Amino acid sequence: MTSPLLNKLNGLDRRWIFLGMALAVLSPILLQIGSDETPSPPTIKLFDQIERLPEGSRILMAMDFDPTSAAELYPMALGFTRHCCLRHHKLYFVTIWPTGKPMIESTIKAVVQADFGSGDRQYVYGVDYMNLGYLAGDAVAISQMSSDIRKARPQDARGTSLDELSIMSGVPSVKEMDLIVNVSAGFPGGKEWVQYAATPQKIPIAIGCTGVQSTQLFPYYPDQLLGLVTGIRGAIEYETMLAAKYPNPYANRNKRPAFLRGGAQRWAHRLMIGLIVLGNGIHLANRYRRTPRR
Amino acid sequence: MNRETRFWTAMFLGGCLLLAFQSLGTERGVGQQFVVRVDATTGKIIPAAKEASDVSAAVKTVIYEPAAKGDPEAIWSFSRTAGIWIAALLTLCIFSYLYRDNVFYKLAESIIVGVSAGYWIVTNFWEVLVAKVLVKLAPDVARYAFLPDTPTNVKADYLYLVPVVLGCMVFCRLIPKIAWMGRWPLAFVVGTTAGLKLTSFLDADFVRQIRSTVLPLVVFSADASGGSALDWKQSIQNIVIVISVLSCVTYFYFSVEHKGLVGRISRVGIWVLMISFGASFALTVMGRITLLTMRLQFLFDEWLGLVRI
Amino acid sequence: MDFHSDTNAKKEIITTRVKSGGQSAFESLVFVGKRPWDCRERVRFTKKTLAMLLFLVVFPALSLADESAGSTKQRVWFDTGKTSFALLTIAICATVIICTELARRGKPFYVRPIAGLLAMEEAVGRATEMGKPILFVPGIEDIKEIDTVAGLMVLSSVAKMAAEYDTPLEVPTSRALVMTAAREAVQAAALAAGRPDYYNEDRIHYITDEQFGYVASVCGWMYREKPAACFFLGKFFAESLFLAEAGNAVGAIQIAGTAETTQLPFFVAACDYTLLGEELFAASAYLSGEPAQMGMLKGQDFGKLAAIVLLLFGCSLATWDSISPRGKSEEGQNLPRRSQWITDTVLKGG
Amino acid sequence: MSKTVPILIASIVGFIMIVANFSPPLLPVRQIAEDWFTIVATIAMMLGGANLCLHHLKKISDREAGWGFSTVTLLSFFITIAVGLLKVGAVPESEQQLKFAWSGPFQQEGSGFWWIYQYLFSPIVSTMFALLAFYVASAAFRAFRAKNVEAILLLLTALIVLVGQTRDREITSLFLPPPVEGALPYFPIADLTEFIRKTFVTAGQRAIMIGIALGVVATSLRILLGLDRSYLGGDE
Repeated sequence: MTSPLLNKLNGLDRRWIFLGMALAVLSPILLQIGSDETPSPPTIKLFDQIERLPEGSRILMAMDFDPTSAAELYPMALGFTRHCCLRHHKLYFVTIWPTGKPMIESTIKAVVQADFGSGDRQYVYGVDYMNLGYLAGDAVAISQMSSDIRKARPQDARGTSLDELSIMSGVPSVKEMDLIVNVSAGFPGGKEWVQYAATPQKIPIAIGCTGVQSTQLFPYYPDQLLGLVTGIRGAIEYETMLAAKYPNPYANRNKRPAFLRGGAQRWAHRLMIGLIVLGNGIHLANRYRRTPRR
Repeated sequence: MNRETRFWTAMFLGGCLLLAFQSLGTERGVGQQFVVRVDATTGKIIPAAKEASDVSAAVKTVIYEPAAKGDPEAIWSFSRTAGIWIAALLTLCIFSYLYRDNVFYKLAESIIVGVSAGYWIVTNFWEVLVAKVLVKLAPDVARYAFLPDTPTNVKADYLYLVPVVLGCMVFCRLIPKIAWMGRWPLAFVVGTTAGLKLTSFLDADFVRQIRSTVLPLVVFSADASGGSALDWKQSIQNIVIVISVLSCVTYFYFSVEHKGLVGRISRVGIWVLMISFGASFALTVMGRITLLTMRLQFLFDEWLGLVRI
Repeated sequence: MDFHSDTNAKKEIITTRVKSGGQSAFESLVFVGKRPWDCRERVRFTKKTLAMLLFLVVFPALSLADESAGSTKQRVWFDTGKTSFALLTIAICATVIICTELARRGKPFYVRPIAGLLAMEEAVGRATEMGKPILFVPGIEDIKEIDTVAGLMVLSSVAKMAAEYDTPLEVPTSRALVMTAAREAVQAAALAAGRPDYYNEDRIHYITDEQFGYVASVCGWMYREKPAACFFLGKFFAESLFLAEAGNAVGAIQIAGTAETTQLPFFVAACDYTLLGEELFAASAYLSGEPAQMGMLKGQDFGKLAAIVLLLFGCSLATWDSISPRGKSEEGQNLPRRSQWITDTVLKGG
Repeated sequence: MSKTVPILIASIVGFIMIVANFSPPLLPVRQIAEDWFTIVATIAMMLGGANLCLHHLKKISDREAGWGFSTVTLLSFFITIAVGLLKVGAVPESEQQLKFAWSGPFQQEGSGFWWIYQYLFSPIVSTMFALLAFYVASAAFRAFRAKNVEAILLLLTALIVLVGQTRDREITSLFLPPPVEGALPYFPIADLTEFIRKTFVTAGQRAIMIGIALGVVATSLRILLGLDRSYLGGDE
């Protein structure tokens, strides 16, 4: 007994699956279908901490990602930076990824300079924020920073000596930070910041990481980690909270890059579920066909 | 002409038509990029009306920053517009690999191999050889040639000659007579790796992981009346964690046959591993989809301008 | 001059393994070891060696130690806070070394079969039958990751099999130092297999340091050359699935192994055999067939036993704490938990 | 000599690193070693570059299939290096740096090297990464089939987590009574996902990590004791 449909499905070219995936992701983008998220406790914790810190607290923004992981992490970096600027904290940008430099620069440009670069409470470079740039040496760079920033890097990303920046006075090492916010795409990243800076120096740390990395970082939460924002879902959660607290202008669609990616997410997940069910359907049908019948 | 060729020719022509319509028929155009000129030393914007030759005479260092089309000081940027087009076409070249290996993919592949190898050499040249080695060995040279901000009171640290010599010994392999010396840097690197990782893995992966698994199997928590009540949720969680870890560790046993009790426990171990793999796989899907979303957004928003994000 | 030589014993084991083949080979494995004093050969120091060593290692280490110690008033040579960790390190290392010595002296150890390792020879054989090349990817990280070193160690075993069958083995690398090491390993394997002319430097080449640039090139090569067997052993990140799916599309037997826990699911889903974590490190010991190295596996098992005992003991103490807390001392302070002895003293860490 | 010295170097350096972990005055040695590694690796990278050139030059001179693509590779390699080393289009950023023509940052926005990164390097690399979305789907379709107990567990957890990850998880609370006013909505599958993550995923990883640590110890000892010298090549 043969079934033409089953034969066709057994020999299904994987390129049809590729086409299905392309359609599942592309249609929500073209039709502008987004998706919201209910915030989860690890995300709420970071949000509350940034809310709770008194104005002008020092926050180290460690942006350890590159263009390849920017899809998940850039919206997150924007959200964190926006929130810190709204609360008027002092920001210290740094990266231990050589490819992280342009990420810092575009975050600064898109948030600090575009949204908070003017007005009476504007952000001034060297006073309210600064960019340490790229520190080579992976984990070594982190432990160097936590003992002496100037030893790790005597100048900022623009080549200005750290002693000339007023924001750096009274900041000999990472110990003086009130919070470390790390956006991490892998190694070196979140794990190293926890192991070499946050835990030994007892500084609260929150990490925004990719979905892949979350399983590796989850064991550190909540003892060694204050908050953990995971993947695009975490970014959507953060945007949802920002939009609820500061609806003007952050409830606006064009300030919510992660929200727009949520729709594609949902449809792609539905496709994956459908594929797994279909695959098992084929498998069971094959088994049924192979069993000899009396 | 067979069916496949006909299909792809039609797709290609359709794409060209769409591009032509978008770039000629819409106000936004396709991949058009605008910049403002900024004086790097003062940070001031140079008005768009000024001619390029006047600007270069008056301002020594001009940098360009992206700007919106409507910005009064914005000028059209050829290099960035061309860049967006090239980036978009290369993106399509890579996507074509999904269909099958073809000339376009090969082209993109050869470009990325050459560009990325060069990229890392250049990056490491500036970030390591200049910023680390040269600054340590000859700070004065570094200050005059590349890094004017190198502090003047730094003395040369000749200890850094050792890694340089070691690094150069890698090239010994090219000369048969002293090829054996090429193994020294390898031995040094592998030796340090072994020494460093031995303690760091024992600490982070052995001691710490066991420590965080030392959990009470029964958990009580304070209830509303002040007494203690069994926290069954936490208790179950702890019991599952401890049993899972124990059974998985048993699975990894090399010197005991997986028979009898050990066999049964290690079977539970492999089940736990499978559950964890299934979950990790599914947790990753989200990230991968996001990457694809971003690439498609680049094509349809930044390049074609079909959607506005 | 050889640092240790038990080549005869090694040969014997390899022949038994190859002859009997498969699972039974491991079961019938009885080590023919030598006494330790036969294995150890004296190392002769020449003046040149000593001078180089002094220059390379001892002098910088001492001068650095001097520099950093100069600032503190008193030089403390041992960090007493790390005593328990030091003892633990010594205990684990000693167990492993003792087991090695016992294996060398001829004590037989049982080692369970690992499917992925048994399949390696089969994969090489299949490539030979089909007249197609073998692909070996030693991960995408540099040699400073121990996973890469483990991958290279397996490479030497795979290269030896491939040399015996005279099947081309392609090793593209993503780091220059890995390329150098891989060349050394393959050259040595070709010599050991008695086919020095098998070694072809062009087959082991550097592509680019960039993760996806490297993958683009390797996958393109896979599509064009259609290897019959693919080995992915080393440190992998996101490209794991990429490589495995490309190999799957060309119908290759795929054997993967990594200690990167995030990538294991993809290898498990897309490859025929996967070495999970520790098995990657055990692989080269297994494949070498040397008694000394096999003894190490036994030593590792004692480490696992210690982990299990510590866990059981710690959890019982913690449960006891939970059921009947220790209450307060006379000064009114909470008494430390009983399990604290395990977590804060025995497992203090470094 | 050719073999003994490298083994001695590896053993001595390795043991110093272990001892340094426990001895405060020696502790900086570990950091210095990592620093040195970066320098050695960077110099070795030049060897890699040379190898790349030779590899492709050979293809071109042999007129191997696809030698034209080798030309493209070599061209893009040399152009990138020239643009990056000469800092084409990079300008000094502050007044005091004006007299140093080469002082501009090499990755400055608008410079040639930046252009190469932005419009050649980055799009190709991120598109390669994006292809994984397709491969995740095809791997799941092929591999997640209920062949045995292990495979059933694998696919069931994957399904549960896939549903629990997006807002589609709300479907599972359809059969529950509506939540009490003011309480957070309750989604059984989201809780189940969280439970799997906190227990099985964590436990599986921990067990693997414990095993890995022991594997690393054994592998390191093999190197330090000179038992495995495969990375150092054979006797000549």
